[in-house]
Amino acid sequence: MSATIHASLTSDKINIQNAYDFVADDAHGAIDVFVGTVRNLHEGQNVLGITYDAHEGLAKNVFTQICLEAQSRWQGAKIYLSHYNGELDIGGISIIIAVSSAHRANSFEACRYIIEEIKKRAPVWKQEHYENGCSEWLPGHSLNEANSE
Amino acid sequence: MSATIHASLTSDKINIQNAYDFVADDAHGAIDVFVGTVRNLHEGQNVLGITYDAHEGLAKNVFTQICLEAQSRWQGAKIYLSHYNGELDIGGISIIIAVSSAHRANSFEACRYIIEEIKKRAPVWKQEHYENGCSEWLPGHSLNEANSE
Amino acid sequence: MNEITLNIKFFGGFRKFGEGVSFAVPMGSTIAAIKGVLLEKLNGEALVLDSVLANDSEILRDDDILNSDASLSILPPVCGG
Amino acid sequence: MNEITLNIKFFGGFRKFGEGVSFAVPMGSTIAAIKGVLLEKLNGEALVLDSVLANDSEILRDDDILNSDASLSILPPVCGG
Repeated sequence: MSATIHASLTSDKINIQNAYDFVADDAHGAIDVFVGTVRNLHEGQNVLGITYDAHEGLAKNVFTQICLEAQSRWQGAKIYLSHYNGELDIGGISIIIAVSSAHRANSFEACRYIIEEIKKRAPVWKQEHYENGCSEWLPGHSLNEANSE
Repeated sequence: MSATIHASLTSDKINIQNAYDFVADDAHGAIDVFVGTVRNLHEGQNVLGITYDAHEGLAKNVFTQICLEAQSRWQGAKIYLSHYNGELDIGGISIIIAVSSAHRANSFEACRYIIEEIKKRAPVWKQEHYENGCSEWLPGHSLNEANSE
Repeated sequence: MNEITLNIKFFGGFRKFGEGVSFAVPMGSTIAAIKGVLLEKLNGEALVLDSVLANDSEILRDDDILNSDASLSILPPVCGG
Repeated sequence: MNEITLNIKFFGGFRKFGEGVSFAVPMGSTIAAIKGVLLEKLNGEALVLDSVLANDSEILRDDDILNSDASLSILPPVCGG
């Protein structure tokens, strides 16, 4: 039986076709692919690029955990998730999530679930580099919530 | 100013990268791509392939209309929509919809809106070819509803 | 009484009847009346009842009236995507 | 009193303090207490308060207790994707 989850942190350029090929399945009629890219503007500041930082081991665990959760909610889904680590220019792909399923509702919902959970739970950080020469680590979601669960 | 909508009916193989490249935009941080493919099973029958039929002129009008509706609801979205016309084997891509926007919620919602509206309104039909040698045009959504609006 | 000639193209489930059909109806016929003629020409094919007639740019309503020759299409329920 | 040695790696907003920091704490210290020491070592950096300590496989809770040397990471609020 072939793998139904691919979850990785990578410093290679993220490729859409690879994500598509992994989830394509003769029994699945629907594939939803979400791609996150580096924007040239953030809260009014011109951005030149972003440096991603990640806790590799934990990030991979969290990615896999989130994919497993999605598979248990949307049975049969095949999932490809790859998050970039390192420096990206404007337009660079920071994340790709591809989900295939028999019918479209599951693909859309599982794909959305995965990106929302990653934003909240994955140990990944970004530092924006601005036109004015400054750089800043962005605020985010505290993992402290784990303490109140 | 470059086009922000591509809407087509095609008999060429549909290519994901083309869709992605059309909607990619330095000001947009999110791209959602939906891909519909031919499944090997439908209501318990083994499917060998599908023949798509379409009213070309009307289909293109409806595609464009739906994309414009999406753009007016999710301002600034860039949209690529291509629907296949003709014969497809299992795994073949019947439709691709790519939507880019500044933030992810808009991409997901606009993409979903477009596929749902196409299913209801686009003058496209499909004939499934089964392992047992039979072929059947599938039932669908009557356009008669236009009379009651 | 003046007549107009209609060419009606077939799609999807109507393809079993060929590429299309031609017939004449009285000038001023409604789309509903034309569907009735089509129903008769196609041996009572029930699919006609769930279908709409369209020209090359829009779907016609049952109470629309035709006063001149026209090339139309009969569109069965759709299932694209 | 026995002490244990902690190596704490920095990520994201903590990178301005370097790669990490090493210090000793009493054996049996809680994670909350260790955060307190870290806060002091980092000159009261408020980011510590919104951050969590983790080992290589999971996030540690404030009431978890450490009884031996450990390599940990301090994880500021996340913003991946």
